[in-house]
This record gives sequence, C-alpha cells and structure tokens, in this order.
Amino acid sequence: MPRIPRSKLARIAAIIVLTVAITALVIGLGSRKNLQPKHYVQLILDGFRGGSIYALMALGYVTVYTVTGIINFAQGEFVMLGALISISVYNMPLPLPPAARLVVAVGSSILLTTLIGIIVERVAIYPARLSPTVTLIIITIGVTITLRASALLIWGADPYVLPAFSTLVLEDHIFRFGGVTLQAQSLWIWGTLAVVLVLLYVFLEHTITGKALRACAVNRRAAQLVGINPSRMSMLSFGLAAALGAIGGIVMGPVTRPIYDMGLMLGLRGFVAAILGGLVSAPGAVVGGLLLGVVENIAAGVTNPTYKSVVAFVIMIGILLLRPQGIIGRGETGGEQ
Amino acid sequence: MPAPLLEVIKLRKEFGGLMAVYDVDFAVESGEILAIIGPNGAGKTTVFNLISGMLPPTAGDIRFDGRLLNGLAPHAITGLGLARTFQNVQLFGKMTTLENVMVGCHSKTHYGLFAAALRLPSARAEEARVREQAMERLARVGLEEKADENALSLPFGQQRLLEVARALAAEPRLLLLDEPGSGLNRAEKEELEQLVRTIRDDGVTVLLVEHDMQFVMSIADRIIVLEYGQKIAEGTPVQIQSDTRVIAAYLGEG
Amino acid sequence: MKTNRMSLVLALLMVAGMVLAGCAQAPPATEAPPATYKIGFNSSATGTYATLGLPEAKTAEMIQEQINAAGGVVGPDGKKHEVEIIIYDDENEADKTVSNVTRLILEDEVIVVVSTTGSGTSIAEIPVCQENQTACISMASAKPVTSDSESGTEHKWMFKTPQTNGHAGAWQAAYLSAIGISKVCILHTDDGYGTDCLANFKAQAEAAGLEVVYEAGYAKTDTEFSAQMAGVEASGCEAVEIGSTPPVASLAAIAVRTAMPDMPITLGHGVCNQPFIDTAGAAAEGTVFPCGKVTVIDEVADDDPQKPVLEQYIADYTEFTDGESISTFGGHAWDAVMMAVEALSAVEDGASLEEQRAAVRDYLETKIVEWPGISGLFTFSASDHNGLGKDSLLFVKVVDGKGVAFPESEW
Amino acid sequence: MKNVRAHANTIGVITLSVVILVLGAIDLFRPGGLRFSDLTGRVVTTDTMIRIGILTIVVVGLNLLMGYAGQISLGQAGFYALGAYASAILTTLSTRHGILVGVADQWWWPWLAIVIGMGFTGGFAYLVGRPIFRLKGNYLAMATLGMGIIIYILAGQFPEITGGYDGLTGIPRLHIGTFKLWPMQRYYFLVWGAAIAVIVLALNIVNSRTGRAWRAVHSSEIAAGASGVDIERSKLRALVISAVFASLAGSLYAHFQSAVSPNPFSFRASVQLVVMAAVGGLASIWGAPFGVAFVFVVRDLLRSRLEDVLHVRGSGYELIVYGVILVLIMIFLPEGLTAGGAKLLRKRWRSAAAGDP
Repeated sequence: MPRIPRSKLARIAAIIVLTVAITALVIGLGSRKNLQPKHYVQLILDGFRGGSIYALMALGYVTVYTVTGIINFAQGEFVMLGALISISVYNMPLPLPPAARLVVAVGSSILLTTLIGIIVERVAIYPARLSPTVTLIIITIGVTITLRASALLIWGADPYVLPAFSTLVLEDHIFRFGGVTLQAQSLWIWGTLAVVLVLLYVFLEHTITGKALRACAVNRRAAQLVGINPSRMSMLSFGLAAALGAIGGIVMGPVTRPIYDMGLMLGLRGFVAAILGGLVSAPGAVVGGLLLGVVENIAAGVTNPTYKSVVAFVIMIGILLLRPQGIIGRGETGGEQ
Repeated sequence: MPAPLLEVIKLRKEFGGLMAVYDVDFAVESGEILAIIGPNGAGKTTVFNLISGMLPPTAGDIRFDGRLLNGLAPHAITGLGLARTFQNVQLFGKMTTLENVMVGCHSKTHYGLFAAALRLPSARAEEARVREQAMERLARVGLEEKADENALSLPFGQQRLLEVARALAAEPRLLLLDEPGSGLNRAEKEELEQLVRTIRDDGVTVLLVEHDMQFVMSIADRIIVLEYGQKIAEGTPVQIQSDTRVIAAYLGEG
Repeated sequence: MKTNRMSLVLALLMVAGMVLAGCAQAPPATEAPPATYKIGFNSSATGTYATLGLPEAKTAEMIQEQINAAGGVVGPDGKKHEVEIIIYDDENEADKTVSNVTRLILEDEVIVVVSTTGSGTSIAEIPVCQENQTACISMASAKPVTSDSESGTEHKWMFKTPQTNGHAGAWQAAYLSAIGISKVCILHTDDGYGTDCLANFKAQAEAAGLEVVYEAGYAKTDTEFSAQMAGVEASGCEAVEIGSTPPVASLAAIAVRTAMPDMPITLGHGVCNQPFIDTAGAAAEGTVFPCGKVTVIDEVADDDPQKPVLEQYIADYTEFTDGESISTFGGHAWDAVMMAVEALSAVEDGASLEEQRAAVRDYLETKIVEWPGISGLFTFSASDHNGLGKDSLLFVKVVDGKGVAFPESEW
Repeated sequence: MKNVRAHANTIGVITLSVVILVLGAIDLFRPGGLRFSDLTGRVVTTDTMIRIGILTIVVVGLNLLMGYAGQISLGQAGFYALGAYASAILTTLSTRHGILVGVADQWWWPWLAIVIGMGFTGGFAYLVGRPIFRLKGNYLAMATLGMGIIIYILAGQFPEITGGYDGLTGIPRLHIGTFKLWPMQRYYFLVWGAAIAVIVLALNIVNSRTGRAWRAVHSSEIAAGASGVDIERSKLRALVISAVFASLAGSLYAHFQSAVSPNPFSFRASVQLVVMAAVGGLASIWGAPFGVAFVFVVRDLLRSRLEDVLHVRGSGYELIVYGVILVLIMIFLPEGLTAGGAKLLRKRWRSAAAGDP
C-alpha cells in the first residue's frame, strides 16, 4: 500500500476539520436567523445561478491570461456589451416573430462583442504586449473606462431588460417545489454553461487552432518555435474571451436589468472566481465560479447580506496568500512575465 | 591548523526525487583559491546556490566561520561577509555602473530612513563614503571611467568585472565566483586571473566554479571535482590532472 | 539624471502655459443694464443617480428657457433682470459636489444654490454653504441634509424640497397597521438614501405599534437577492417595506414577488416614477407607496391648490423633453429653482453679494408659506427647512401598470 | 556627477515653491481684483489646486512604491481613506460621543490626530504588507485591489463609528493657536507646503541607500538579495511610507472637505491615483504633481469644452476621451508625460542640432 507521506495526510485532515468547522459555523449562524433547510437549498440554487455567470467570465479571464499573461480588466465590460447589444437588436422593428428575433439578437450580439474584443486587442493590447505588468493593467483600465463611457452615451443610464427565453415575456415561468423557487431562466443559464463547456472542449481538444491556443497557454516561447503566430493567438484569445463574456451577459439579461455600469463589480467577481480556479485551467474556472457563487450567497444569507462583496474579496485574498495556484490548478504565483 | 573558513558537511539537495547534490563534504581554508569543477549538470551551481542561501538544503550543514548558514536569507549571509557573482550576469538595469556597486555596499551602511529623508549630516557623510568606496572598487576592476554609464551598456566582459566589483563592495571574507570565465576571450581571462589573484592577496578567500579546465588549472590552489552531484576527487591541480576518475568523468568513458 | 533636469524644464513650461492661457482672455467689460441674477444648479445628471439627476437638470434648463423667453425677472427696483442658471454635474461624487458648489459660490458668485440629487453628496456640501453663508436648496430627502443631528436644529443655510422619508414611513406604517399587519421586514439600499429610509421607516413603524423583525441591505448594483429573501422568509414577517430608488428597487420587488408571491409590498416615495413600474413589470402590481402628486395627476382633486402648478409643469416638461416620462425628482428640482427665482425679488440691486444672499435666505425661511409646489404645499420656518407634511404625498397603488390613488378610505 | 542631480533637484524644489507662492499670493491678496481662476481661463480654481496638492502627496507615495520599488498597488485609496477617517473620527470625538471633551477642543488636537492617523495607517500597511508581499505582479495587484475595496465597504458600515454611508460631518478647520488656516486661500499654503515637503523627503530617500535598494529590488530581486538588500523589508518599507503619505493626504482632505464619506475612496479612486502616477511617470517624483494636474485639467477642460462644442451632457464624451488618452500615453510614453516628454524633446533637439551643417 503506497505510504501517503505524512505531510499530505496532515493536509487532508486539516481540510476535513476546516470544512466541518465551517459548516458548523454556517448552521449555527443560520439557526440564529431560524433558516430552514429549504432556505439553504434556495441559497445554493441561486448561488449556482450567479456562479454560472461568474464561471463564464472566469473562462474569459483564463483564456486571455494563459495565452497572453494579461489580466483583462475589461472582461466585465464584454458582459455588459453582450447584454445591451442583444437587447437593442431584439427591440429593433424586425418583421420576425419574437423567438426568431431573440435568436438574431443573440447571434448578432455575440458576433459584435467578439469583434469589439478583437478591436480592443489590436488597438490597445498588442502594441503594448512587451510592456511591464503595471502598464498593461493600466491599459486594460483605460479600455474599461472607454467602453463604459461609450455604453453610457449609446444606451444612457437607464436599465434595460431582455424577455425571459422560455416565455419571451418579461415575467419568467417559475417552478415551485417544497417552498423552493426556481426560475426557468436559471435552467437556460445552466444549459448554456454546459453547451459552452462542450463547445470549448471540442474546440480546444479537436481543432488545430484550439490546440495552438492551448500550446500558447502552456508555453508561449515553445509555441512560437513551432510556428504558432503569437499575434494571431492573442487576437483569438481576446475574441474568445469577449464571446464568452457576451454569452454570460445575454443569458443573465432577463434575470438582472443590464445597465451601462454593470461591468465593474461583475468583472471583479469573475476575477475572484478565476483566481479560485487557479487562473490557468478552464475546469478550474468553472468550479471556481460555481463555488464562489454558492459560498458568497450562503455567507450573505447567514450573516449580513451587505457583506456579500466583502466575502468575495476575503476569499480572493485568502486564496492568493494560502494557495495562489488555486484549489485545483498548479499555476505559478503570477510572477513577472 | 586554524578552523576552515567555510565547512560543508553532508550537503544534500533533492528536487522532487532527483538528487542534485548528494552528501558533498568539503572545506575552504582562509586565504586559498578553491575551485569546484565538473561536467555540466554536476551540481556545481546548485552547491553555490545552497551556500549563498538562494536554495534551502534538503539535508547537511554549511558553516561559515563557525556559524550555521542553513535557513539564513541571502542578504543575511552577505552581511556575514560571503558575497557572490552569478553565472548569467545579474546587473541592475536602470542604474549606472557606479550605482550598481553602491548597492553592493548596502550591508555595510547603516544610516536609517529618517536620516536619509532629512539628509542629515550623518547620512550625507556615510553616503559620500559609500560613493568613494564604490569608485575605489570600480578602479580595482578598471571601470572607473564608465562610472556614469548605464550598467547594461557595458560590453559583456566588463559587465562580469562590474559584478565582481559589486560583490567586493560588501567587503566579503569569502567571494563566490560562479563561472567567472565563461564568455570571456583569452585576454579577458588572463586579466580576470590577475584580478582574482590580487583579490586573494588582499585577504579575500575565493571559491569559484568553472568548467574551463585550462583556466582552473592555472589559478586554483585546490580543486574539488563533482559528478552527478557527488564529490569524486579533491586535491591540488597536479593531482587532479592525473586522477583517473576525473579524466573518465570529463572524457565520458566512466 | 539628464531626464530629471529636462523634465523640470518641461514642467515649468507647462505651468507657464497654463498661466498665460488665462491672461489671454480679455477681462469682461462692465455692462450698463441691470445686473444679471445668478442661480447655481448642481445635480447628478450622470453616474449612479443619473435616473434621478437627469430629469432634475432638464427641469432647470426648461426654467432657464422660460425665464429667457419672459425676458427675465422683475426685481425690487421694478426693472427686469436677466436670470442665469449655471448648471453643473457632480456624477454623484462627494468630491465633485463640493468642488461644484464651491465654484458656484466663490467663482461664479451666485446668489443662491440648488444642489444636489443624492443624500450623501448633499450632506458633503453643508460646510461649503454654511461657511460661505449661501442658501443651498437640496433635492435629496435624507434628514441630516437640513437638520443637525447633534443639536436637532435646522442648518441655517440648508433647505430641501423633497418629502422626507419620515413622511413616506408614516404612510406605510398607517397602511400596514390599517390592514392588520404586525410584523414587518425592511429592505434598503446601502447608501445615504437607503440607510435614511431604514431609520425613518423603522421609527414610524415602531411608533405605529408594528414590530420590525428583519432588516437587510443591498448594493445599488446588486442583482441577486436570495440572501435577503431567505432572511425575510425565515423572519416570518407579514409585509415588506422597500427603501430604494429604481432600478434596484424594481429588482428587489421582483425578488420578493418571486419568492413570496402574496407578500404585501410597500415602498418609499423614491420609486414614484414610470421606470420603476416598467422595470418591475408584473411584480409592481399591487404594490403600494406614497407618491408625489405630479406622477398621479389625474388622481389629484380639482380643488387641490397644487393642481394648476402640477398641470403646467407636466405640460411644459413633456413639451420641453418631447414626451419623456414625468418624474417626481424633476418636480423637486422645479420647486427648488422656482422658489429661488421668487426669492430673487427680495434682492436689492445695490446691496453687496453677502446681503443679497442673506436676503434670499431670509425670504426662503419666512416668505415661503403655503407655497404651492410640485412636491406639496411648502411652509418653511426657522425650525423646518423642508416645509412639507405627510399630506404632501398621495398614497398610490399600482393597478394594471399604473399608479392609481389609494386613499385611506379604500384600505 | 552625483551632486549635479542633487543640484537639479534643489533648483526644482525652489522653482516649484516660488511658483506655488506666487499663485497663492495672487489668490490671497487679489491684486487688482484678479482672481486665481482668471489666470487659468476659469479652468483651474483654488479648490482644484488644493485637490491637486492633496493627491500629489498620495501619488508621490505611489511613485516610491510602484516606480522605484516596483510593487503594484491598486488599493492606495484604502490608505487615503484610513487617514481621512482617522482625522474625522478623532476630531469629532467630543461633539459626537462626548469623549475627551477638554482635549478634543484644543487647537493642537487635530494635528495630533493627523500624526496618530499616519501611525495607525503605517502600522496597518506593515501588517497587511507582510503576507501580501509573498505575491508578485498581477496577483499582488489583485490582493491590494481586494484590500482597498474591503476598506471601502467597511467604511460604509458601523454608523456609530464611521457614520455609515452618509459619513461624518463637522470636521473642524485647522488652527495654529488662534490663527485659522481657512478660508481656502490660506489652506492652500498648508496643503502645498506639505506637498513640497513630501517631494523633498521623497527625493532625499530616492537618492539615498534606501532608494537604491528599491531600484535594485525592482530590476532583479536575486541580485539585490545577493548584494545584501533585505528584499522583504525593503518592499515593506516602500509600502509603509506610501501608506503614511496617503494617510497625511487623507487627513488634509478631511479638514478641507470638513465631511468624509466612503464615496470618494472607492476602487475608482484607487484606479485614478494609479493613472495619475502613470501619466506623470511612475519612476519620477517630479512627475507626480504634473500627472495629477494633467488628469484634473484634462477632465475639467474636456467637460466644459465638450459641453460648449457639442452642448451635450458632458461626462459621457469626456470619459471616452480620458480613457483613450490614458491608453495612448501608456503605449507611446510609458515612462509618463514629464520624463517621456522630456526624452522626446531632447531627441528632437539632438536631431535638430545634428541636422545643422
């Protein structure tokens, strides 16, 4: 029987003790607010819904970071653009039935946002690719400010809404079982996440460009040596990240009221999810997103809901300090490229 | 026999199953020039990194002047008088040649932040002393006219000399030179040999790693030979030249 | 080192450039016609409170046009004085609010200031108005904007036109106790306005004998409320009071309706505009909230002294903004600016700026009695710089996507 | 050679002081009814100059931390907030809670509060810095970002202590004995006096042993360690100094605005501070005042000009232009406006000179 080295055993024991302690604390706090089991289920369900959006964004961060080593602050803005563009296209007086209009809206929004992502990469990111990390971070911040201000001018400051996919009307179909409510849109969100993962898997594993992208992610210089053009890969990674962001924005359109400045806090949450997953692996990003959504929601439920974003950032700093390679991944500690 | 300046006892370093350095023992007497040679990958630079605190040893002790170095951070070890240079030159890019050497004096200067912020006389005096010492170190390696130039604008040979000057600025009692000769032409190597000798004559013990046999034979008092992380021979250059195991290791028949 | 010296030279050039640019402008020639009265206006036309601040700014621009068309305002000297309303935007940032108000008072030398949209930012401007002894009329409803919490007295130079959250709390408490509710939950935004709603709704509820069993806040940008809903359900409260402005107020209402379909929902007067109902959709049905009369004009009795003023404002605003929806926040701005314009009549032409500002302040504090405005009948006094009572609000219920009067008789 | 740079810096300090004195005097004594803002076409007023002075202090700290020591901080507004809240809480103790009534109303108490604030913020930075500096590059940026946002959110809670979202008001104006450092024209001299003092201190530190150690750590940590520099302590020292400077600026802001709320210390504020440092030139202490001035003037100029030219609701267009300028500067002038600009000028002069027959 392979002897598990003592240090690994100790670490597993520590993790078990930690999880038991946390669950006890959660139940304890929850009972003070006499939360019934059905409330915990509701918190977890809604946590998964929010977590799926974080997961899609985390995938965007991972794609850009692994290929170019850049943390793209503007990832949140791609979500906003995806949502608002799809709503504008949907509200266009096209002679089509609502269902068809929705499909056109979704398609054109993903295309347009991907295009914007590529333009951003060509104009702002690629010219400065050799600059130090500080400069690149500030450039992505400049891009964020520009995109958000343009959205303010195009769509103004009022919230918009996309009809729920299943009912094509503002009010979504709600499933109720045992005191727990589940919106049909949540199913659309989880379904979309699953489809995106499958498509991403197929693209990365079974297409030449996909493999090239992965090669770039593993070792940029080696990829260059075998003839992969880093400029094309960088452009592709931003386009893919923009598409992922747009999809996230579209499916959450009916659930939240997209507005021009929704990108900031969402972007930060997506980043925390990416860090949880180790910032280098796609499965890590998805698990990180879902986990963040659930943990954040439960923590808010049992303590004071206003501490929700504090919880997210405390988790981030905790992960950065204790396990920079995240819960799943084995990445490095984000050193200078 | 006075106690050796540096003692390495049963030194071992494991990188995930690979034994880079395995039970290496050797000592460096004060005032001598000791060389460590061996084919590439023999663990020469790893031993250097273990001694200078860059890497924590898996097992074994390193004693400098009787003090245990295990676990000390590189800057603490430099403070004790053990300075080093690097195989691939590590200079401070956006700083001038003189400033690079002045950083070397860091462990020898003590004026605090408060004195520096207010440019108190004590700070200004010590600062002047540091500048003067650094200029003198530059003169030792013949680079005083290049004082104002950016360190990276110097030709490669002079960059190596600058690194030596910076190491000397810490007034070390033991100087570790990591492949000082690599990348130098014939004339530069002779100049380096001269420099190492004058350093030794100033009372600084020298431990150098080198794979250029010819250079080592002419400069070293004693030689240690490593192969696959193990010490296979130790002795004077003459003994080493005739040692069968060393020849086999180098010529690859072993 | 060389870059250092060069950067010094360039730096000095920039400063000199800045200085010369200023001198190039010729000093304004002194003009003979009667002095122009200047009113300062600052709202959050962009940023997080844009849905409130933009209609306010548009109302100010509308009034400017109306005054220009009328050729100005008749001063105490009988002559017509032009009125200039200088409009700034503070993007709901406290720093910009203080900068804008300071600039209006010290640089533009306005006689009276109307500023600003948010409660937090309005509180930040208090020291500027007090120290520079210039009347500032705020369009925010939080109590600390006009009343000094320590001494309980009103800030001498601070006024505000919106109905307070205390009035809104009183209406909600009266309605809930009337329909037999005893346990209440309060949800609120995590900002100056939201926390003021919480304090006032809670005080009024407890005064009316209701028990507040659960309170929870959320950020203006939040879209997920399941943590709050779990708390509401677990607390066993029988009704939910929401203290927020759109769009987050609508999302909160939707969340309550989704989790607890038949839970009664009451809100503060901050949601008193069409965007709240449009965004909330079906979730708004059946919700009740006190409302400024301007958004439910056809529910206002004909003999109500405010009716003519309300109808005039609605007609002018709709025409000026070619059909944008009427908002109660625009009404707060109209009241403030029109009061300021009326107070100008107390300004002596020859008097110094300080005297003119004091005259306007005194006029506001003493002469505004039973003053028919959009937000209600104003009666300012030394102890009340808000001048409105509970009756300035009309209780409204949303039926078929429209706010319909819901007087006590129908409870 | 070295004293030439020290010489250039002393000239710089003297000229900046003279310029500030002259501008301040004009504003204080109003020769011929001239107002300070007339000098700059009504774009820069005394209020703006004071805010530029306050933020210069923070940005000089950022220059040391990011430009010289090479450590990224996206949470500097957090330290700025700690200083502001320390002053706000301590100076309103007597009025709000009736604590230390006798002491808190003395003229010297606010000054002591400023020093306490700096001490507290410095200590906090030290405690936060120890774990955080195990991280590098993007991860360090994110950890500091998280810290800044947590401080911002917590400032909005605990109404009893921090006044919640409305914040604290009634912060007294500063006095020296009975001499009141108000109205603004007087406070201007205090703020810019502090700013120039901070610049002098920073220049001295940069040209000292500590400054050299920072630059060494920034270019190669391994070599710095081998040269005897305690890397951990060196980074921590840079963070603590930048936090202490930010705290001083926060206190000056609290006494200028006389009211403090979480609103001006959000993530947006941290980003703007980094932008000001970058535009002025990360590794140039002289860049700080000009990076700050550039951002203020450009935003105000754009807003007023855009409103006149396009008579449109300003801030949307203005933000776009601001964002684009930021990206362009970072791509073409990475060492910032002053240093980069100077280099461009020198190249042009050199090529012009070379061009002559």
